[in-house]
Amino acid sequence: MTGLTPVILASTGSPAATHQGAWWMALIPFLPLLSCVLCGLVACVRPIRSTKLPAWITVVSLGVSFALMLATYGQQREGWASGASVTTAWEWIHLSWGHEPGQTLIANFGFYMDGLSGLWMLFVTGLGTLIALYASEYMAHDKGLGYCRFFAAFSLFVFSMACLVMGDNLILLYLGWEGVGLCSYLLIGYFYKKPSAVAAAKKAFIMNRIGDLGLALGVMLTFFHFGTVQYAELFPLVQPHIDSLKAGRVEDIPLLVQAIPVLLMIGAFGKSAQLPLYVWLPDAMEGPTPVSALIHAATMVTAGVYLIARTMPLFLVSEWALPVVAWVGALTALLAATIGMAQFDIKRIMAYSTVSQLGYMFAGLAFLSSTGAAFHVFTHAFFKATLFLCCGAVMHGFAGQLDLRRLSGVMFMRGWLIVGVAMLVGCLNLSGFPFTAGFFSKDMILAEAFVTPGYQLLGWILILTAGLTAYYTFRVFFRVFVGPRLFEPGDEVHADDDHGHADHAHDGHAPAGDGHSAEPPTPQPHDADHSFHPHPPGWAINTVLALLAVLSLAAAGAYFIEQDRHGWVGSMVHDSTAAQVSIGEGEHAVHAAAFRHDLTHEEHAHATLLGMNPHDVMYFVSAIVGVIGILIAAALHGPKGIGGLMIGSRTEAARSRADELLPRLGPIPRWAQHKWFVDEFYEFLIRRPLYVASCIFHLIDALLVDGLVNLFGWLPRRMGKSARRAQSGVLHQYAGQMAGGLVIVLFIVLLLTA
Amino acid sequence: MSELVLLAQSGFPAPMGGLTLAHYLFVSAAMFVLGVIGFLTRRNLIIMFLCTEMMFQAAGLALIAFSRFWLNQTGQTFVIFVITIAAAEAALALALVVLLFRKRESLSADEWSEMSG
Amino acid sequence: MGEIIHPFLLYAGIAVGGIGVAASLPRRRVSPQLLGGLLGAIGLGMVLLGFTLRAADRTPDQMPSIYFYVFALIALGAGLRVITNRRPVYAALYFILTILASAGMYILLSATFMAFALIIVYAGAILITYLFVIMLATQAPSEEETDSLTPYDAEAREPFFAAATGFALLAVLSTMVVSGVRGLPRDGIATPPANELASLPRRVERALRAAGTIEPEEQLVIGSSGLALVDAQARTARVGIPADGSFTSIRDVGLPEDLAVRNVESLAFDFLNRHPGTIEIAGVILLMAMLGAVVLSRRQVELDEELKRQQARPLGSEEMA
Amino acid sequence: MKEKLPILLPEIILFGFTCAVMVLGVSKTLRIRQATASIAGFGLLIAGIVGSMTQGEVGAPLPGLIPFAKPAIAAVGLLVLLLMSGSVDRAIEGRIKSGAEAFDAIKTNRAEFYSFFLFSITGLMLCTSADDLIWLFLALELTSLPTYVMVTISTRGTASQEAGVKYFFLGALGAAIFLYGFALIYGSTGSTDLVAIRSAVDAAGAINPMLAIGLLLALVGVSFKIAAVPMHFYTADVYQGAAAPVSAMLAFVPKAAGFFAIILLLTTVGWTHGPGGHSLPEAVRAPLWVMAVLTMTVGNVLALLQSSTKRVLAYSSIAHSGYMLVGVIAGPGSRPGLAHNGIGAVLFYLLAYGLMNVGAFAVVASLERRDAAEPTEADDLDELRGLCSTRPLVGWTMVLCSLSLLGFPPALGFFAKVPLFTSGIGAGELPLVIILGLNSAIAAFYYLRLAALPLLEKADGPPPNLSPFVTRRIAGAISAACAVLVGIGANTLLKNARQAAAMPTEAANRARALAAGPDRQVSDDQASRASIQMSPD
Repeated sequence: MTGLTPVILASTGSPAATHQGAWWMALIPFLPLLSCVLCGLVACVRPIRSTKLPAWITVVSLGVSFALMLATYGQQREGWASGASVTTAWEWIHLSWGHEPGQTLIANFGFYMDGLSGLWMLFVTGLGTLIALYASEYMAHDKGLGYCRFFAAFSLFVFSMACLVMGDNLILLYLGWEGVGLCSYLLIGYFYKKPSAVAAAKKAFIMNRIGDLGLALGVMLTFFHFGTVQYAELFPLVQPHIDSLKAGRVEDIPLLVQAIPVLLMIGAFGKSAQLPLYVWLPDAMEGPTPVSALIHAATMVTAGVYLIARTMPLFLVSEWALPVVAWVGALTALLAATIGMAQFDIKRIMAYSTVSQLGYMFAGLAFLSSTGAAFHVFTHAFFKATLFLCCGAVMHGFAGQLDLRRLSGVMFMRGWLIVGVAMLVGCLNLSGFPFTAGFFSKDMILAEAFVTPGYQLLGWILILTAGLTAYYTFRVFFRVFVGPRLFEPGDEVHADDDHGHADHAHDGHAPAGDGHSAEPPTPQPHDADHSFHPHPPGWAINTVLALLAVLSLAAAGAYFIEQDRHGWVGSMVHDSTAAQVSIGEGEHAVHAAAFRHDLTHEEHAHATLLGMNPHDVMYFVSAIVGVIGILIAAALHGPKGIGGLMIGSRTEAARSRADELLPRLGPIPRWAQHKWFVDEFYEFLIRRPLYVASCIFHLIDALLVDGLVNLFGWLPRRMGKSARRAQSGVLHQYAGQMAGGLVIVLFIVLLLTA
Repeated sequence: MSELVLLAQSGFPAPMGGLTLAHYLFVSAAMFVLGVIGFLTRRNLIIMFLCTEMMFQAAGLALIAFSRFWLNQTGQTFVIFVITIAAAEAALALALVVLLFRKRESLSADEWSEMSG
Repeated sequence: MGEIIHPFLLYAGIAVGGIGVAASLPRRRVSPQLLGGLLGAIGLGMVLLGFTLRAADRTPDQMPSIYFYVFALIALGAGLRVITNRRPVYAALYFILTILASAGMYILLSATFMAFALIIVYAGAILITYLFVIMLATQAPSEEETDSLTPYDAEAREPFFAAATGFALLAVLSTMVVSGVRGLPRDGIATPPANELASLPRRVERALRAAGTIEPEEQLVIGSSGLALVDAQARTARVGIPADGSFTSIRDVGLPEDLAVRNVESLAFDFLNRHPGTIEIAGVILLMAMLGAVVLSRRQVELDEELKRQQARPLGSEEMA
Repeated sequence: MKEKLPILLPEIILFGFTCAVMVLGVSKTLRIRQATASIAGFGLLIAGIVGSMTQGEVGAPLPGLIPFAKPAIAAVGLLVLLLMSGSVDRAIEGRIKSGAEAFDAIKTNRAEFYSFFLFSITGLMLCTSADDLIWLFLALELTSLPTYVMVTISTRGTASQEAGVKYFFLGALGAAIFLYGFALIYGSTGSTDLVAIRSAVDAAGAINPMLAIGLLLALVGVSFKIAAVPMHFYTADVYQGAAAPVSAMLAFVPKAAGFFAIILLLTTVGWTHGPGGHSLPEAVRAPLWVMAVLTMTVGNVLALLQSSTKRVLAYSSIAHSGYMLVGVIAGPGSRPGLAHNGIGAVLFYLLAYGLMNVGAFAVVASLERRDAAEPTEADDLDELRGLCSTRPLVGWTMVLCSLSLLGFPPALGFFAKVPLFTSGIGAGELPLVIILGLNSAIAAFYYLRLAALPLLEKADGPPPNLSPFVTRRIAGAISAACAVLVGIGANTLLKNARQAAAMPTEAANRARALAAGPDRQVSDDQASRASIQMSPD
């Protein structure tokens, strides 16, 4: 089956032939698929169903995938400079209805590997392996059918993600896109007996459908206009349009072509939870935490970023596509950060921070800094996974408790040190503490905002957001992980070490976690008369956390490697179809900016931040803003004094100094806590009118359409009833009808030949 | 005319005119139709099958006539195979008929019309 | 079509024949079988007469011999009796008559081998099997004639519909066939007959010797392909005197006038040369049919449950032992 | 003949295995009797592999048919065999041994069953090798005669016998009809060799009325095998009366043989007539058109009213034949390109239909009711209710297979149906394609019902028992997996099918005409020169 077909690629900048990839590159996506099938089979075999076998199958297959990815990287890294390597597993769709260009639709199971997909696949498979390992312990309470289901969907997700990232055409990308959406749906709704999980799954699915519709239309339009969906053929065809935009001849670009990026953008917004389609992501935290870490923080939600980076040339044909992306990204970042500040459920806070960070990435893309965006995706994947997994460990240990008012001093409890340290590392990264990976990647985007003309305001918004991020991140850290050792278990109280009870709503958050209760609950000291004991994470979780923490710090190193090409990520992105605009920093940015705005070098030279070169000054500005945020958090939520850091003089988990401050701010904190009533707004603006419209349509439907459909259903039945008379079951009658039919057929021939 | 001599000398009869062919074909067609009518009207399973044999026979007659018309032996060869198949079918059909007769003590085809619709 | 038969004559004949057949099919009350048979014969006669008239018009030498009419009448008359006779045994016997008449027509069509093969295989073997089965599956007739008739044999099913369908079919078939015959090449010779004498060296040699055209020591020259060097077109054969593996004094001699390939020979050539694979398939089918007949008839051994159980025990103990 | 031997190797191998199965089946040793199914499967496997390695036959009416068709036949055949096997039930044999149960031919010794099956498959493969009317006639008979017996003995109930008698007698009627047609085809051209007939037709220029009527008689007669109007009446009764595995076989083996025969017969006139020069002669096209429309419609509307799963599947099988006739009418197409070759589409559809359909019948075969003294097939549609939860494997098989049969993207059925549509459009048969679309919509009514009953409805009453033969469920699962997964590789298969449907070039035809000369001696260099040439993609 594995026919390997070399494909000629003319890359965007200079035409270069793609290399034929090694055949085993095709195994990278298919190993997870195999694992999915195996997990399904395990579920069918009763004796081994309730073991950890599915987890090990998944871990091993993902691990091998990762190893293969590393091998691919090692083997082909050099080659990506001159073009992507393509492995066609087999022909999938090959329809032709003529010889003209555009009359053949080719979409193969072809895998396209260049810097961009290489980067993505490295962390998708790598993180996937680690998180699967984590989940093997985390989900252990659910061993049995649910366990198999979980890992099957998990593997299927990695397969879909690999198709999305590695596909050499937009159709395969779309397949993967739908696939990850499906897996996300399945996994959010994993606890399908819990209404809120089902509702969240539905919400995610529907929100994603809106985006998917945009993407589907975009792909169709692309094929309609360019006659191909294969990257290798598509991008050279886009080039003339880019050139005419450069030359200022906007009117030469057909409107349809300009619509493509808008449609693709809608798809990206849906999948990556940007305004206005972001509301599903926080709710998606109903899923098991490993899922939140992998899908809803590290990988799937970055698919939108990948899409825009991959199809960057298509975005360059429209004057206003990228500005829209920039504004949407920046506003999403700000909005999500403000909401995050007021939440009490730590997993939700992380979810909002994910939305916020994704906003950064989009803004980065729009500043023509694919490198910055990709770098941020890369670092974010590690530290956000770390953060989520820490939350998961807490949740696992405290019976589903996620309310930051009910937990305190977790880091100092027995066996929780690794979790605490990992959390600290994650928080530092997220808040952009100097010399962490998050610091460098965020800087890259921020600096570009000031370099690119017209985005100064956005730059300031993003800097403000960075401060807010630091604040809410450390709010969590200070309240949950340091301070007095107090806790109140979640509502999933179970016998101490007995996790055997299957498929109940285990992973939910406390009802108060929504923060709707006006009066904060009072946590009980852990030595209270209560049978509950928090159980610290086991070796799998600890190993993974430690590894991830180290990795998320080490990700900073990528900034320093290959510095001449803007870091390792920069060089990776440079060797891809996003290359044209991957010129993240330095004088390349001049071209990037000039590219769209017809600026001269001189004009560009005036782009400054506080009168200095933005690239230099940004390090200091963002570091200062970040540290200020942390300090405010420390002041409002931290333990009193330096000595308090160890044991903590804050005697209450539920209250902090911030509470005294809040009433002075009026209703704003309450509004933020209620997520600025966006859900309610949607309810009012979309669902109500839709409901009314649907009632009207229902009437029309019942009267008119149903009538037609009923007619269509009635007619065949009527015909069937008359035809049935011929089926009397009598041999002679059958023979007679056959002979009669023969005579009629022969009569037709007679008439036609006479 | 030399062709005719040649044919005669190589063991073949003289060519047959289209009119003579039509005679035979009509008889063949009539025999076929008699078979069809018999199949449709007779209720006895054995007679019904006999009628299909008659239809086979009609085809055989047509084949022989064509063979004579085209002066090649293919038609006759075909008839050998037709007889073979007829024999094979007859063997199976008769075995089936006996089986059915044992079941219902009747050779009527109408006995076997329970499934319908 | 007009060249071969007047359409009116054709359709009128078919219609009359149809009415005749419909009339003669068995019915519960008196069915006018004799009248029907007569009508059928008249219809058939009209059509054949129509053909013959045209033939006499145009090419008198192409008229079929009188035997054709006799055999056709017997074949179709017996065929009519097959479908109208109330007694299955008679029907089968009439079918034998049809076969015999067909064999007669085969002889008229110079298919001598097939004629006798038909009689031997069909009339001799297959039909006898039919008779056996009919006798096996019919109750012994009692004294009164009517009682021996089972109701399903006594009455035809929807004779008019069947006759109408059948004769409509005949009308269409004969129209198309008749107009098709007109379009065939005049003499009907598609390919010149193959040079089959080349494969029959012994016979050619014997004929040559009998005619005295070759010397006693001369033999037919055999080519490298294993075939005798006989030229069917020129009707010559190459002969020579064999001398250690090759031939000397080679010359061509004319073949005797009466040397010809016989029907059975040329049929055999066609049969074995051109259809060897088909013969094998036929063999496979016969094997399958045999197995099928065995399986079907084995099934009929229907024992009642108790008997089965009794049988089962010794069977089981045998296997154990 | 000698040059034909390599082409016939799969059939020869299969026949050898048939004999082996036949002989071993009467062995006294239980283990050997039980092994016959595996031996039969092994034979099919080898025949398929050998078939896939066979080169196409030079100068055959469809030179590339064999390398595609024979492996495909073997693949579907294996699946059907898997569905049939397991009839040699160990438990019953053991009980008979201990005397607890009476010896019962139908339950113990089924080797003859497998040998009939192999005979039939052999006949089917011979159909693909056919280049001569006589050959085709015998191959068709070899395909169908064993099925008559199989239907009759498939169960012990009288329903099977009723099905057998209907099938056999009407089949004999059909055989007589197409035999008469063959005779007229021979009569109008003077040859039984398909390629020679083609040359004669080309030489004559116009279609002789006798040829037209002969061809139509042959087509109508053969349409008994594919269960097309007007020869479809037997279908539902026979499928219902026969055991489900046998019905599954009936839905593929005779149908495939019929389509091969129809395609081969139509190559004699070729798709080179009509105003555009790319369709069948009108005298053939119009009746086929009517037949196709009626077949689809009758099959679908009758399936709507059924309450027996097997009857639904039987009528849907009629409808599928109608769909495939569209591809037959469209022909090999005027323009290159995958989408235009109707014959390729039909070949691919046959394979796809064979693969998907086994699953649907496997569901019926795997369910039984043990209320009565003897287990009966749970054939009622209501038995499917809630199967996905009570009998998940069987239930999901039904869901997936029926969705695929409906042509739901991205299942195999979808990929199979699309080329039929495109080829129809390409051939300018727009009304036919529209009717095809409407019929697919009607089909949705009952296929969705078949899918919804197990998935969405709740079982009322106890679920049906599973039949003791695991192989049936495995066959169903494989079929369902094929229905879902083969769609991914559909393009490669479709390409192969298209190659199989490539018409011979003029050069190949000439070589064939030479080879078909009086003494049939074709020199080696002639044969090698006329290698199979196919039109480029």
